[in-house]
Amino acid sequence: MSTRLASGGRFLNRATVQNFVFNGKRLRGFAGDTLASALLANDQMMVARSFKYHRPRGIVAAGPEEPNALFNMGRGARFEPNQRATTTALFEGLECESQNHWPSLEFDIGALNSLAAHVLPAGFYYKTFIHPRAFWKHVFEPIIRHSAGLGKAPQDRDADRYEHLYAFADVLIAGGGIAGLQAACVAGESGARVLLLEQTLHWGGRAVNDGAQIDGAPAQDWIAAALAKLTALPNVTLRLGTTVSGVYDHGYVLANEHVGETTPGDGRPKQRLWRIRAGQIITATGAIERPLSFAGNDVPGVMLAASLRDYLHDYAVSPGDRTVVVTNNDDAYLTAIALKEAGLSVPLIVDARRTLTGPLPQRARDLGIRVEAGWAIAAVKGTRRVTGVSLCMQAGEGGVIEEIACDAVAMSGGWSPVVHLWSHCGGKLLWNPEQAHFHPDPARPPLGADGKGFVRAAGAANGQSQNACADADHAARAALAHLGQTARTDLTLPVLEHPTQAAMAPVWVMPQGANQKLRAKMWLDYQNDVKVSDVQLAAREGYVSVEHTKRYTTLGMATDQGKLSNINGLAVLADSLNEEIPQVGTTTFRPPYTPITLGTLAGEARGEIFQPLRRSPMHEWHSDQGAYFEPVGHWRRPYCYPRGAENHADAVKREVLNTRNALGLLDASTLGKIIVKGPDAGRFLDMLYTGVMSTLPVGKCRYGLMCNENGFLSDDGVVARLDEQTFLCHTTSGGADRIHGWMEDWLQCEWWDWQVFTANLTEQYAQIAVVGPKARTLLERLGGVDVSKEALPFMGWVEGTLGGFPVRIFRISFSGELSYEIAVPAGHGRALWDKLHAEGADLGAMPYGTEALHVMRAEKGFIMIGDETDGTVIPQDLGMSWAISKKKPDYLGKRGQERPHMTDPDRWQLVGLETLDGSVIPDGAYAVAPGSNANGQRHTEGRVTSTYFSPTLGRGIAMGLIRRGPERMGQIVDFPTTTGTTVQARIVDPVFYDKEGAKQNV
Amino acid sequence: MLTLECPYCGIKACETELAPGGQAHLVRSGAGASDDEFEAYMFARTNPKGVHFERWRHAYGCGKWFLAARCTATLEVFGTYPAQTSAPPARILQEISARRPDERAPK
Amino acid sequence: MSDPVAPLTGASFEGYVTVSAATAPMGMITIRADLADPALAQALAATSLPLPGQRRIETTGDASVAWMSPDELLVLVPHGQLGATMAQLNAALSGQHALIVDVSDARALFHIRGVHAAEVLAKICPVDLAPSVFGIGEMRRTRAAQVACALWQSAPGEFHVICFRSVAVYVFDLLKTSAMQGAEAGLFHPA
Amino acid sequence: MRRYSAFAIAREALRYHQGWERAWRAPEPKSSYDVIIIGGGGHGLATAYYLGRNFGITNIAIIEKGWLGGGNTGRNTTIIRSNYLQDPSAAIYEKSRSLYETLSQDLNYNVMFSPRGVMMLAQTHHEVRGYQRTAHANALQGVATEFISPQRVKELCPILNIDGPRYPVLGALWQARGGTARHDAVAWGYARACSDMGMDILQQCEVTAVRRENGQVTGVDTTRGSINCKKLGIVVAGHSGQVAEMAGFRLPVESLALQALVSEPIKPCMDVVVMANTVHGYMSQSDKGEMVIGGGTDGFNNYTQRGSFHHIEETLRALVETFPMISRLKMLRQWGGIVDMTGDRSPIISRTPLGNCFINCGWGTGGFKAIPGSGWAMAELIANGTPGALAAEFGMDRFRQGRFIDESVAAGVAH
Ligand SMILES: Cc1cc2nc3c(=O)[nH]c(=O)nc-3n(C[C@H](O)[C@H](O)[C@H](O)COP(=O)(O)OP(=O)(O)OC[C@H]3O[C@@H](n4cnc5c(N)ncnc54)[C@H](O)[C@@H]3O)c2cc1C
Ligand SMILES: NC(=O)c1ccc[n+]([C@@H]2O[C@H](COP(=O)([O-])OP(=O)(O)OC[C@H]3O[C@@H](n4cnc5c(N)ncnc54)[C@H](O)[C@@H]3O)[C@@H](O)[C@H]2O)c1
Ligand SMILES: Cc1cc2nc3c(=O)[nH]c(=O)nc-3n(C[C@H](O)[C@H](O)[C@H](O)COP(=O)(O)O)c2cc1C
Ligand SMILES: [Zn+2]
Repeated sequence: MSTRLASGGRFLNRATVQNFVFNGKRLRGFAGDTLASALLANDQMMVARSFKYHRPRGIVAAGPEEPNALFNMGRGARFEPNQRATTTALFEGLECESQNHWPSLEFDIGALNSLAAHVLPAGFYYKTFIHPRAFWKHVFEPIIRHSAGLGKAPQDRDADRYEHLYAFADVLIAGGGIAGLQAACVAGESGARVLLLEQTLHWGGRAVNDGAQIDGAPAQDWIAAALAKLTALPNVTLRLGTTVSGVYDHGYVLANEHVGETTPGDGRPKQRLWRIRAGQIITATGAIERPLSFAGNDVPGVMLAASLRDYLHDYAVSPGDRTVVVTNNDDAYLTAIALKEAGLSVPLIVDARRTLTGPLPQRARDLGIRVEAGWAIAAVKGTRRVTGVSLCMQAGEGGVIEEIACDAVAMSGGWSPVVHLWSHCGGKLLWNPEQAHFHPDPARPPLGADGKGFVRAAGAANGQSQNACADADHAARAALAHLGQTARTDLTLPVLEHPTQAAMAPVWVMPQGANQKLRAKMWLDYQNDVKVSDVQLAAREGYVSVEHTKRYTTLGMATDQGKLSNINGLAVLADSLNEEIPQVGTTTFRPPYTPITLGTLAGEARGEIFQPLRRSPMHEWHSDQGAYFEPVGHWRRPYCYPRGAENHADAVKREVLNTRNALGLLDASTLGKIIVKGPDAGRFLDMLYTGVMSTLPVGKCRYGLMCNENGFLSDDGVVARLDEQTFLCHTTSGGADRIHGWMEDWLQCEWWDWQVFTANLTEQYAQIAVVGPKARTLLERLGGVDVSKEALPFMGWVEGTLGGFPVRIFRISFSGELSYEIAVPAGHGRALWDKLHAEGADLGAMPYGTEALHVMRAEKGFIMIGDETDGTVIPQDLGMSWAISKKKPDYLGKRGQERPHMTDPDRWQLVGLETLDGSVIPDGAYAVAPGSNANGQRHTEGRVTSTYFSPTLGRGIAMGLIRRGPERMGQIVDFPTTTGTTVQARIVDPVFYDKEGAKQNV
Repeated sequence: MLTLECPYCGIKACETELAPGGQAHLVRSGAGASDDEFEAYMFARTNPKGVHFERWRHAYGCGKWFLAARCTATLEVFGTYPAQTSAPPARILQEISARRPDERAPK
Repeated sequence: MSDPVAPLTGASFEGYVTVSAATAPMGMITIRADLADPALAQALAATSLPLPGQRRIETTGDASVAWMSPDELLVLVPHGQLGATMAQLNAALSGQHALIVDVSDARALFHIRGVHAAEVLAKICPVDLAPSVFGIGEMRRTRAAQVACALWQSAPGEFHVICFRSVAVYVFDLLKTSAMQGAEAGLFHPA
Repeated sequence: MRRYSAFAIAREALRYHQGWERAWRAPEPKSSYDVIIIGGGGHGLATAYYLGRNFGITNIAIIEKGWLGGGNTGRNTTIIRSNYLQDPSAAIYEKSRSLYETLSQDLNYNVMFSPRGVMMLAQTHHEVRGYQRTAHANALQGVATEFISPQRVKELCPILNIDGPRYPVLGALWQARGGTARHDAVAWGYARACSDMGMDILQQCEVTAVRRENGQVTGVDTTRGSINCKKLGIVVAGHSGQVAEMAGFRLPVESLALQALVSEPIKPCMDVVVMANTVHGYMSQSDKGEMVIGGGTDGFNNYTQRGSFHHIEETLRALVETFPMISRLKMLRQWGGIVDMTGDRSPIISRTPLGNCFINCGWGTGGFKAIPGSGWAMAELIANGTPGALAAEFGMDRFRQGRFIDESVAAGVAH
């Protein structure tokens, strides 16, 4: 039985009891417990069901390598699946439940899978469910999916928040064991900026529970002293509860700090993602113990030996009263000894090694523990918890010698350095046959921007656990040298001593000659139910690359990412292939080291600050008026301003008619406004626009088109010449930043000898279009600027003070009406807007939105970038040859437009389209031509680009690109709709309204 | 996650402050260029697995374009230099050959 | 004539640092010219503005001038002096290839004050703001989460951030979120 | 070849699965083949398969420098759809999608094609118009798609937040028979079928040079020796530029890193594939329960299979906003692949300056879905020496003529 001992537990605060709920049961633990230790203290041996066979599972580890103890935690908006009990600190009120079973953990229908395990080997689904075809989607896949997944899907929006933090360090140290602490002391005392991050809530790592002595005293003393020293150093930052998650190129490191997890709802961020740039990284991440592969090694109660020791020392929990220890190395003896010393029973140590030479076995025997060398576990007994083991010879085939009753098994198969952080960015590994592990190859580190290694491993992570302090000292000094900093030479190296350990013996399968039946019960990957027999099957079927084996069997793909299973799995694979382990190699280590919530990665960017929202100076007014907004880039522009019960279409109709008949006001502030100035400004704009700008007289405006080098239209707008050397270029709302960047690109990278400066003044000005027959009346009321036809003719501009506001007024029109665009410094924008509304009220002034704008420009046959163009359209397609200079030797896009496909007379060209029945052609409709192509697709001969109901004309109007369109005036084309009907339309001139331009030119 | 030093500001900018701009030292082929020249200018790219000369803009900074020599296989950086440079400067070429004696000069 | 309005005029937030928007518009002028040209330094001297070194912001009296790029300066003056300063600069630089534009209305200005001011900015700007690294008088153009900004420190624990006007609310919200009570990270000073 | 079936499994179960044979042979290279395909990804394997199946050419070597399927085929987010805008794209992707429908039966290998439906969200008016345009085009191209309402979107995918304050869902382009397939199985299934036809799959064999004479390829040098061939197909995705350089020509291709990630597995909560292009994110749930999420592409040339982290962050920001409940799922693993991007982002299936050498590349971020169709078209090109209707528009000469196949125009992206 698993219980809490009456005393001890170095992390516990027994004074504070914490109540929690597991599967509806109210349980108690202490402050300082992890959820796992608290469960064990409550004799909760079985805590989960495995993924595929729904086998009963217990806690096997005490750290992030735990594959089994994953829970649904919390509820409602704080519910989170797959929480790992071993790394979750207990807190008052914690609620959790086990996963992947139905109806209950103890009685689970899915466990039937286990009975069928022999027909569900690795990759069985590739071989079956093939016939009948329809069954896959409707029968097989739903069944597979139903049984997939671990935790439940959360339902509500997350109640917690997350944040990011940028940090910089000379030396970032991952892992606060004695290696990490020593490295931090050396680097910190030498003056480097040090960041030391430890994933658990405690400093010191394994050393204390491993009985290490430093400088002749228990390791704990040295750890405390080192911490005191580090805390006092202003150049050292220390963090507990912060996992280094990933190492990326050029010294970028992600770390995940657990901030408010144990205090839900207190307003603190739940987690904080550190985004660190480090000059050098020392990975002092320790090592992870490996399980042994024997039949039934997954029964609850079978645990890693060192983890069991940790539970005992740290939390005063004994997972069993009678614990059998099984090992291939000396380290596990520390567990046996610790159990014995705690007054618990250790009936037997099963050691696969034939001869035992070290002092630890001797000490165990001296304590009266029975030790059997060359033995192995033949099978574990029990289903929901261990009831005993049967024993055999390691060298044999599993013939049972003896059976022993026990309620826990502590296993140790050796240690694997945590090489993840070393490997994330390409660091390579070496195989150490004595330790049977991979460790970082110092000759092939991950390379930084300078082409040199930027990660160093230290201590157990470097395969140097017995020598951790010296190794860390060395790593820190090398890191400082790399950074060009001098390490202090007057620091003394701590002397580290461990109980002497004799050589381990690699043992991958126990017993060595185990038959297939036994191998089919030896778990490698506990969570994904991958067994020794599965890896052997993969090898037999030719999935011999370690990567194929991984993918075929799913070995190492579970939420622990193979922290426990990988080395054992590839050893089994190597054995099956008769190859050496290093030849087989490892799979790729990828971030994150332990899973990070997506919320943490998204950080603060949620809700209002999900993305920047750009607001015009009049934005608030629009919202107050109940405008319906549409996104234009990151801007929000009013699409229309519905009144009362009006729907959007009605509002647009009203806005159009009011503008045409009286007075409309448009917030055009988002239009791009770029100043281009210099002796070469005219020449520069002549290259940028397809037309000529250098001849534009001061005081005048000219419309221009810009193309990319492929010749495709990319932006358009009106250019005003402010003075001899200065032009103001208007761009589309979405185009301002892009076009400004485009200008700078050419000026800096191609024509850097031209004297031109640019400035993007888009946000300096609010811009208001005053449009309609009463526009002039309104401006005259404001007074201060002569806006008569004579003083300010069409396509002219003036500067002045209008109604007290410093303005620049452009006489341009995108609607076909009399129209003025008024630019005013943004800080005055709202005031001018208010004033125009107030003064224009009796003239019928009303705001109009982007949709009315679109409709009116379509009625006038004006193109819209993004509607008539889509990145494949050249100005020539739009009948805009008038805007293309034939005289200029060159402009951006000219050469591209000369290619054969661009000059093809069969290109689709812009026309107006008038439906025969007055209806509106659906958006995006294509015109069909007779017949089909070789691929069986209907021939097409054009498409609509803009299609609207025109309130002015009371009918549907459209523009479209039609093959040889302009030559085909009056012809009828067919537009099939997606509902099976066809709309017929006549090819007409694209200008539907006021062809002569009489209205705008008054 | 690259860091590149902006030769104008002198700071090591984070990749997220920069905007990439493709191969450097392309010679523009405008009006009058042959089909071959124009196609090459628009589309043919060295795309080396090795040292690449490329354009970057310090977009969230001084706004200036600069050029970098960087290995596409290791992301090692050999140096950055102003965009107003028609060919890789000798300093950069020396750095490359010092660090990569065996690498074929990129075309 | 009405007075121009600064974005979020005077809005302020008390978190574990104080975040506030400028109470009145600041006069801001962008000068684009070759900063290496001695003529520019002379012209600036005529307006009693110093030529800042690379990435520096220099303050004389109530005017400051910041290095923005090798051919760009940002001049900050009280709004009342804007017109006069523009005129002076235009006069001093007349005949030279230079661009002088008023950008006062295109920008929003925020002040972040408190011992943890640098930390709050470190949550949104990928810049090393450690006191030992980011000194007083350094002008840094960078990004605040997803938008461009420029920031400098005028005195210990006193930072200023300029961003585009249209994203003033976004930047203010970002700063507020980062400065929320309970979000102390203890990066440069113990939390 | 021993056929796979439930019966065969039951029989094998009785003897602990000792009787299964290799899925594909591991032969030594012969000195010469009729056709060499460089690249043991999905496209290379499918090319070989259809050369055998449709043209009876089986004296083929497929040369793979690593492990087959280990390139982008083994690291993609497995979205299959054919709702493309331009005719040539719609034709080849629809051919491909329809071949996927019966691929498990054709190969006798369950590739788990799951036509669960793909929706591309329209979150701006511009996107609405773009997808309506695609829906119209698809109707004429014989591709079954429809533009659906926000309510229908919510019914099909309840975890979607359709009234997000920033980008409410305005509708979606829905292809009911788009979906996903098990990526590895596609490579393995083709490999097994190729091997069964007598073709040699040479893994751990890198092509290091392309031998040429008089404008023709004579063979290749590899890390396992020189091998002659009568025809050569280059199908190496991210390494196309490298291999083309060995063959002496330059491609309009750049190699960039594209990333993906998976969450920890959870119980089924999402039955469709959702792509949200305005905010740049897409997601589906695998049959194992992980959320499979596509990240962004770096803007710079990159041959590391890593990519820059900020793309992951941007993607997740978008998806957390679109699917708020995922904020409490955890990223389990992230990785990258090297994608080959052409000048118009559409693929190349083309003759080359060398008479008997053909290239298939440029599938960029979206070629998993194209594997069967592309293999079909490439086989036709290699066998006949001229492209058939499916490949006709995908020649390299289109860049010179300005005859681009641009899919980005309808608010679409390629995955
Ligand atoms: C992250 C990511 C997500 C994606 N998501 C999708 C998606 O959702 N839907 C979709 O349709 N597509 C997607 N794609 C794209 C898709 O993966 C690819 O287009 C497709 O897999 C390409 O297949 P392939 O066979 O051409 O290339 P690969 O699978 O890359 O195969 C090429 C092979 O050539 C080998 N090779 C290279 N050089 C040599 C040499 N010298 N000698 C011998 N062999 C060589 C390589 O080792 C490799 O195995 C995605 C890609 C990535 C990276
Ligand atoms: N018997 C053995 O073979 C063996 C093996 C390993 C360790 N040890 C013991 O370890 C000691 C060596 O000390 P050490 O410091 O090298 O290792 P350690 O295991 O004591 O410390 C490593 C520390 O790194 C932390 N860590 C791991 N990954 C992390 C990450 N991604 N982010 C943040 N923190 C992370 C761990 O929580 C741990 O505290 C020896 O004294 C010995 O007692 C022994
Ligand atoms: C569709 C898909 C689903 C995946 N699911 C998982 C998974 O459940 N667990 C896992 O560890 N990796 C998963 N992976 C990622 C692979 O482990 C691996 O990272 C990826 O194939 C790239 O290979 P590499 O990381 O070895 O370079 C998945 C990959 C893909 C393409
Ligand atoms: Zn710069």
